[in-house]
Amino acid sequence: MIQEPRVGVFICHCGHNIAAKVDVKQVADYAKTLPNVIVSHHYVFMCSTVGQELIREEIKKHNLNRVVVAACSPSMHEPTFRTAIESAGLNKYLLEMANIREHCSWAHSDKEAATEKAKDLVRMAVAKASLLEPLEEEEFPVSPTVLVLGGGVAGMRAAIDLAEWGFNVYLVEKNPTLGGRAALTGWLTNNRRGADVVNNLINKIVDNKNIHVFTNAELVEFSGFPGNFKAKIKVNPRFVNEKCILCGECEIECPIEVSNEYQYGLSRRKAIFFPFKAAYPPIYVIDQRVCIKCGECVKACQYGAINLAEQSLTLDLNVGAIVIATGYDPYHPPKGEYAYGLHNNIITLFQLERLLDEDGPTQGKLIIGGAVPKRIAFILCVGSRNTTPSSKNYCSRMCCTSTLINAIKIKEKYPDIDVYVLYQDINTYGNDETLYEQAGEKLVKFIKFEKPPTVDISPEGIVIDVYETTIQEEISIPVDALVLSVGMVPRRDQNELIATTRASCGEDGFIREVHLKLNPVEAPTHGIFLAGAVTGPKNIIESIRAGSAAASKVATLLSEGKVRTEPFTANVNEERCSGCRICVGLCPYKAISLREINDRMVAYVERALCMGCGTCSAACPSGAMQQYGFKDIQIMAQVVAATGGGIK
Amino acid sequence: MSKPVLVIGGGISGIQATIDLAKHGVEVYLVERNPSIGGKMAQLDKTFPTLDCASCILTPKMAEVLRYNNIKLLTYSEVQEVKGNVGDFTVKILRKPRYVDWDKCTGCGTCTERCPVKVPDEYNVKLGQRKAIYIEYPQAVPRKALIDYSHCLRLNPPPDLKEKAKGKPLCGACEKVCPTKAIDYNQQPEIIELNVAAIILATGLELYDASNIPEYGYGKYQNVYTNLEFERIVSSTGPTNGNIIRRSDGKPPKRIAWIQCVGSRDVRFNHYCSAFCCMAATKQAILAKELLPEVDTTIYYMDMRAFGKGFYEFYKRAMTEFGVKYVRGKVVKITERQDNKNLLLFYEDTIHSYMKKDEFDMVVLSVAVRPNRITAAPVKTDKGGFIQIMDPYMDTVTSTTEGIFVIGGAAEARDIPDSVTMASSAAIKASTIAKKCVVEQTIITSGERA
Amino acid sequence: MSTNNYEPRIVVFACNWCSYAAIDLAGTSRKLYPPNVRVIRVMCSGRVDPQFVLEAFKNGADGVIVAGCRPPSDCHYINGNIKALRRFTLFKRLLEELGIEKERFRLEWISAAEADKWVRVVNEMLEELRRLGPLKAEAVSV
Amino acid sequence: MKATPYISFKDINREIIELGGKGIFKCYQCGACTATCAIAEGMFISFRRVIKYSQLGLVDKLRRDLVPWLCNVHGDCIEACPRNANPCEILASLRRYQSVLYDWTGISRWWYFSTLKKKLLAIIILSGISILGLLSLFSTSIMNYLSMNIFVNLPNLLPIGLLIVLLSISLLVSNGYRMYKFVGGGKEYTVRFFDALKRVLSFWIKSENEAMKIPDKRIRILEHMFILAGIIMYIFLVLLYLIYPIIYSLNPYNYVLMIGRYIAAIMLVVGAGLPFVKRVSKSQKIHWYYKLFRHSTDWVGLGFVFAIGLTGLLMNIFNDLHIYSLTYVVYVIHIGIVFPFLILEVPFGKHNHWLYKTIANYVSARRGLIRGEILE
Repeated sequence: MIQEPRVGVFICHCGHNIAAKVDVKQVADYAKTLPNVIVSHHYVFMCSTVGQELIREEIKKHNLNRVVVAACSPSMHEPTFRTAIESAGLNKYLLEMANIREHCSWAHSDKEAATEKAKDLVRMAVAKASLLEPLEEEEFPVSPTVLVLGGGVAGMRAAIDLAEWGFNVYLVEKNPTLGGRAALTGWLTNNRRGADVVNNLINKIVDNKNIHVFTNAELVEFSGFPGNFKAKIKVNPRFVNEKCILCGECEIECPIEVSNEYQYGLSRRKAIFFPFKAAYPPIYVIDQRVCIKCGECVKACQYGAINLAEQSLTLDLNVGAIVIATGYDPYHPPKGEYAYGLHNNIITLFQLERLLDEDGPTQGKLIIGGAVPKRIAFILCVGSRNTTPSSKNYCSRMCCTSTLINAIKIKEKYPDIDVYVLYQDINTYGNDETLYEQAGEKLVKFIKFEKPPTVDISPEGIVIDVYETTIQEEISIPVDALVLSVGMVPRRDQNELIATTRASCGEDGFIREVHLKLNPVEAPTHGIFLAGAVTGPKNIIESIRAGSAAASKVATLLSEGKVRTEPFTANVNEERCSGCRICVGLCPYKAISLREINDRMVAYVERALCMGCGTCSAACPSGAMQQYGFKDIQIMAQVVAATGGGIK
Repeated sequence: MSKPVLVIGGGISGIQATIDLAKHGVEVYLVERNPSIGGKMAQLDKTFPTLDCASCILTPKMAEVLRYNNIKLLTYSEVQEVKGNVGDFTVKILRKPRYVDWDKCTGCGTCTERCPVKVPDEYNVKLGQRKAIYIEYPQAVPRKALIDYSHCLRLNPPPDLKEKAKGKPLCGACEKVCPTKAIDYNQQPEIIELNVAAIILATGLELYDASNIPEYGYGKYQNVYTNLEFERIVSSTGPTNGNIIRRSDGKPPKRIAWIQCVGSRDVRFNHYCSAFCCMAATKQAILAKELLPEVDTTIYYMDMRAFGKGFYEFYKRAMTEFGVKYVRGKVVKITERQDNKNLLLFYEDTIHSYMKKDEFDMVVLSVAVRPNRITAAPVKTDKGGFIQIMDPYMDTVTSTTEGIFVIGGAAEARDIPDSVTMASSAAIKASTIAKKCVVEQTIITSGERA
Repeated sequence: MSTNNYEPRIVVFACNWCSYAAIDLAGTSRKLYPPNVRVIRVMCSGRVDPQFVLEAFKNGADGVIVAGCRPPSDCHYINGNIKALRRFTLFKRLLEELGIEKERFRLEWISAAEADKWVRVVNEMLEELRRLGPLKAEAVSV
Repeated sequence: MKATPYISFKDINREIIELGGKGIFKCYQCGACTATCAIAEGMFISFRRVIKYSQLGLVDKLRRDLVPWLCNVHGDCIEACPRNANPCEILASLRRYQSVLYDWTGISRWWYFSTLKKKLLAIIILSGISILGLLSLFSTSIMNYLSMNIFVNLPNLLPIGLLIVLLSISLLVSNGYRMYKFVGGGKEYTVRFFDALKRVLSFWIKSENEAMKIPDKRIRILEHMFILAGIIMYIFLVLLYLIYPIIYSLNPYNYVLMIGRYIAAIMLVVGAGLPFVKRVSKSQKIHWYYKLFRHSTDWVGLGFVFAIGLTGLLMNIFNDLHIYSLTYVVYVIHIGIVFPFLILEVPFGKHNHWLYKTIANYVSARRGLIRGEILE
C-alpha cells in the first residue's frame, strides 16, 4: 500500500518573478504546518543546479518520499525536477508542482491575495502529493523511419539530414513537384536564384536511396504515439508514368486552359502540364480538378506515358516521428485593398519575382501590363503589422529583404526606371543591412509612412497619395506599376493538418511550438516536429536551417532505438469491475477490450495503445477504472484542499 | 562509441549543440574560455518577447549538460591549435590553471568570504566586485571556485609587498579556510590533445567598445551605460541586486533613454545591423517600467526592427500597455550637465524636423556586437571578424572548411531563437560525420571508402 | 445585493493541453485577473467526473468551471472534450434539481492561445457569483 | 487636402548629383547632420528634410526651401553622418541647384552645368570684347594721358561702367526677388523687423565666435573675411573714385586712399589665393574642406576674385612707380576681368549667395525660426 507520506516542499523565488508578488517566506512557513510535510525551503532559483542539489540533499537527509515544488508551470520544469528527484533515488513521479508563477504572481497584482492563493495552491499540491504512487514508464521499440510532410526547402533539408544520419525517410508533398514556394522565388542575396537552391536540394534527394518521395500525396490519418505513429497517406493519381520524356506534345493538344498557380496567375497552363524547369519528379501531371478526360493527350503521346484510368492509392506507414514542413501562403489582398484587382498593373511581390525570374512568364523582362514601366513603386507591410483592416498583426520578416533585392535587381537591369519603396520600418536585420546600402547607391527612393498610403486609379494611371512622415508632407506619386510587398500568412488548408496531427496553433495562426526561444522546432505533442515557415514567417536560409534543426530533434528522439512514454495510462481494478462495457465504447484509441478472468468478463487496458486521457475512468460507475497519477482520490484531495474544506 | 565532436564556446548555442549531440549518442567535448558555461545569456535578466527570466530557461539546460556522461566539460580552457581535416582533427587545448582542485571543491564559497582582495567583476561587466578567489556567478556550471592569478596576493604579490615579505609566501587565507582542502597553489597549466571527427564553433559575440565613439561619452560620463551593464543592473542577481540606481548619486532615475544603433549600421564602425538590440531595448524599457512604475522611458531609433515571432506584438505592447515612448532620430552627441550629472541628448526628431535637446538621468547605449576572436580554427573570416559560411543556401552552418561548423553569433549577429536553431542544425551534421567515422574505423580493413 | 467582504471561491478543472496552457499564457502576458480561482490540472476535460464538481460544491466552492479544448478538432485525445460536453449538458439539469443556480457551473472551451477568453470567463463568473451571494447550505447537504 | 502636384523626373536627381550631391541617395534620414549642426542648434530647421526633397525630386519644395542658404559650411555634419553621405557637399549642390531654379534667364543653368573649359572660354570672349571696346573708345585719351605722363581713371568710362554695374545688380536683384517670392517672403512673419535684424546679427556673431574657437574653422572664416573685406573696400574705393575730384582737393588724405587701395588688393589676393592654392595642391595634410568644393563654379568664383585683386595690386604698384604705360596695360586687363565678373559671376555664378543668403536669413528671422535660448 502507499507508504507513510513524508513530503518536502520547495518554494522558488524565480529571481523576483515570484518573490515580487508572493511572500515566499510566509508560504514556506505555512507549508511546514501542513500534514505530512516534513521540511520546507525557499530558494532564488529552484531549477538551477543549486536548487536541484538542495532537493537531493533534503530527500537523503529526511528520507522524503514525496516532493512538492512551488514554482513555474509544469510545462516549463516538471521534467527538470523529475530527473532531479530521480537522481536522488526517488521514483520520478512522486512529484507535484504548484504553479505559483504563471497562475499566481504574474496574474495578480495584490500581493496579499497572491500570497493567500499561493498557500492554497501549495496546500492542494501537498494534498495530492501525499496520495501519489510510484509509477514506471513504459518502454517501446521505435521504428527508425520518419515522415516528412511538405517538400519545400525545409522539408527537403530535413529529409536529407535525416537520411544522411541513417533514418528511412518518407517525403510527402501535396503538389505534383518538390520545391515549394522557394522554387517560385526569383532572386536571392549574392545573386542566387530560388530555383538553383531547390535544384541543389533535389539533386541531393535524388541520389539518396533512403528518401522515398511521394508527390501529389497528402496525409489523411495520423495516430499512435512517439516512436510508433501510424500514418495513412493518400497518393492522388498523376495519370502520367516514368515513360514521359517531357516532350510536351500532350500539352499542345490539351483543350483545357487554366491560370497557372506556379506563376501566381501571371500566365496560363493546360490541364496536363509540367510545373517548372527544375520540377521533380521530371514527369508531366494531369490536374484532376479541371481535366475532362477527353483523351487528346493520350493520342498525342507517342511513348504511351499517359493512363487516364490511374486510381489514387493509399499507403499505411509506420513511422517513428513526423516533421511538419508545410510552409505558408502568401497574403492575398482582398479586392480593392490598395486598389488590388482593380488595375492589372498592380501586382504582388511574389508575382514580381516571377516576372524577374528567367523561368518566369516574361523570361526575366520586367513587362507589366504590356510594357516596361517607367515608374514602379513597392508598398511594404501589405498584410502585416495591421496596416489594413484584413492584415495580420505581426511583421512578416522577409518582405523588406526580398523587396530590396528585387528593387536592386530592377535598377541593375533598367537603370533609368524610377523605383520607390514606401515603408514603415526597413527590417533588413543582420548582414542584410548591406542591401539597404546597395539600394541607396542604386538610387532607390524610400518614402516613410505611418498612415497607410491610399492608391487610386485615375485615367493617366495609378496615383499613390501618402503622408511622408519625415518631411511632414502629403505627396502624390503617379506610377506606371505598383508592387504590393505581401507578407506570409498561415496556409488555408492548415485546419485539416491540425485535425489530423493534433498540433495546435498560436495567436498569430501559425502552428505553436513548445517554446518560442529554446525549442522552436518541436510541437507540444511529443514526436511531432515543425520546420520552416509553418511556425512563422521565415526567409529561405532560416527555413533550411529550421529543417536541419528539426532533423536533429528527430534524431534525439529516435537515436536510442526505444522511447519511454508517460505512465498516466488507465488501469483496471479487476475485483470492482462489473464488465459493464461503458469504458470499451468510450476509448477513442480502442485500447480497452474485455477478457475473461476466473469466468468473469472484465475490462482490460492495452497500455501500449492507451494515451492517458482518463475519459474512461470518469465514466466508470464503479470506480474500477483509475488513471495513474490522476486517481479519483488524488483529484478529490485537491478539490477538498482547494475549497479549504478539508485540511484547514 | 563514435569519434568525439568538439564544441568550442559554452554559450546558449554551444550548450544546445552539445545536448543535441549527447542525445544523438555522440561523445562531446565542450570547451569554454570562462570558468562557467552560460555565455552572454547567463548575464541577462529576462528575454524578449516572452519575458521569461533568462536563467529560468538557461539553467535547466546547463544542468542537463552535467547529466550526460558522454559530455566532457572543459571550462577555463582555450583551444590553442587545430590541425587535420574532416573526420580527423587533432586539437590542442590549454587548460588554464585554476589553483583549485575541482574534484574536491564543492562550490561552498567560504573561501570567497575570507579572501581580502576585491577586484572588478567581469560577470557584472565591472559594475560589481568579486574576490581574487571566486565562483563566476551563483548558478554557474560547474559551480567551482578558482583563483585569479593576476590579482592573488599569494600567487602574484605586488612588488612593494613582495620585498616586505622577503620571500615568505603571503596571505593563503583561502587555503586555511577551505573545508575540503581543495586549494593547490602550484597547479600548472596542462595541454590536452584530442582527436575529434568534427568541430562546432560557438564562440559567440561580445559588445563593441562604446568608448570608440567619443561623442556618447561612455566611460567619461557616469550615467551612460551599455545595454549589457543595464541588464546587470536590472537583474535581481546583479551588483545593485535588482534596483535601478544611478552610478553618480545612487538614486533611482526619473527619465531613462535608450540609444539604438550605437556603432551598428554605421560605415565608420560596423556596417551590419546587430539584429536584436531593438527588441532588447524594448524589453529593458519594460523591465524598468515594472521596477519603477513612474519612470519615463524613451527609445531613440532609426528603424524599429521587430521582425521575429511575437516581436511586433511585444513592441506594440511596450508602446500601449507600458507607455514606452519611441522617437525616430539618431542621437549624435551627449553632454553632461555638471550640477546634477544629468545627460543632454542632441538629436533631430525626424517626425517634427528640427533639432532637439532632451535631458535624461540615465542613458543606455544599445552597442553593436562583434564576434569573439577565434584564432586557432583554420576558417576564413570576413573583414568584420565573422566566420564565413561556405554556402548559406545549402546547409547554412558549414564554414569554409569542411567538418568545421559555425553557429550562433560567431557567423552573424543574431538572436537566441536563430542561434538555437543553428545549434541543432550543426549538431545533426556533426553527429552524421561522427557516426561515419565509427563506420570508417570498423571497415577500414576492407578498404572501402565510406 | 452582494455582501461587501464576500469573496467567492471558484474551482477550475483545466485540461493540460489547451486550457491550462491558456491560463499559463494569461500569466506570461501579464493579463491580470482576480485571484479567486483555484486551478486543478487534468490531462483531458473528459477526465472530469461530475462527482468532482459535486464534491467541490459540497466543500464550499461558490462556482466551478470545467475548461477544455475547443471542439470539434482541438482535443489532444481526439474527442475527450465531446464526452465532457455530453456529460455536463446532462449535469447542468441535475444541478437545477439540486437547487444550485445554473450560473454557478460553466463548461468553457478555451484553446491554448485564448488567454483573453480565460480572463473574460473568470471576470464574468465572479460578477454573477457576487450577484448570487454564497451557496445556500441545504442545497449541498445531500 | 489634395496632395501638391508632384513632378518627379529622374533628371532632377541626375542634375543634383551632377552638381556635386552624389551622397543624396546614401542618406537614410537619421537626422545626425541636423543634430550636430551649430546652426540647426540655433534655428528650427532641418537639413535632413531638404536632402529628402532632393532624393524624391520634389522641385516645388526645393524651390520653396531656404535651409540650404543657412548652412555656414562648418563641416561638423560630415563626421557625424553614419552613411558618409557628406551632407555638407549635398547642401552646396542644393544651393547651386536652387540658384539655377531662381534664375529666370537660363544663364545660371548654362553656367552651373557647363564644363570649366566652356566657362573660361565665355569669360575670355567677354573680357576680350570689353578690352577691345575699351581700347577702341579710349585709346586716344589713354595716349594723351600717357604723353602727359599721368595716370587718370578714364572719366568717361564711368557711364559704361555704371551701366554694367546697374545691369549686373538688376539681374541679381530680379533673381533675388524671384527667390523672395518662391520662399514665400512676407508670409507667416511673426517677428518684427528690428527684432529680426537684432536676432540675426547677434545669432551670427555668436555662432561665428564659437566657430572661431576651432583652429581649422578659424582659417576658413578668416579667408572668407578677407575676401569680403576686400570686395567691400574695393566697392568703397570705386564709389570714392566717382566723387574723386572733390576728395582730390583735400590733398592731405591722398596717402590714406593709397594705403586703402593696397589693403583691398592684398586682401583679395590673399583671401582668394590661399584657398585656391590649397584646392589645387594634392598633398594629404590639406584639410578636407578644400577637397570638397571643387565644382567648376567654385574655381571660377575664386579665380575672378584673385585676378581682380592681383591686377588691382599691380596697377597700384605701377602707378606709384610712375610707369604709367604698364599701369594702363594692367588697368585695361583689370577692367577686362571686372566686366565679365559683373555680368556673369555676380548675378549667375557663386557670388549670388551674397543676396540669397541675406534673403534666407532675413525671411527665417522674420518667421521666428531663430530660437530664443541660444541668444541668452
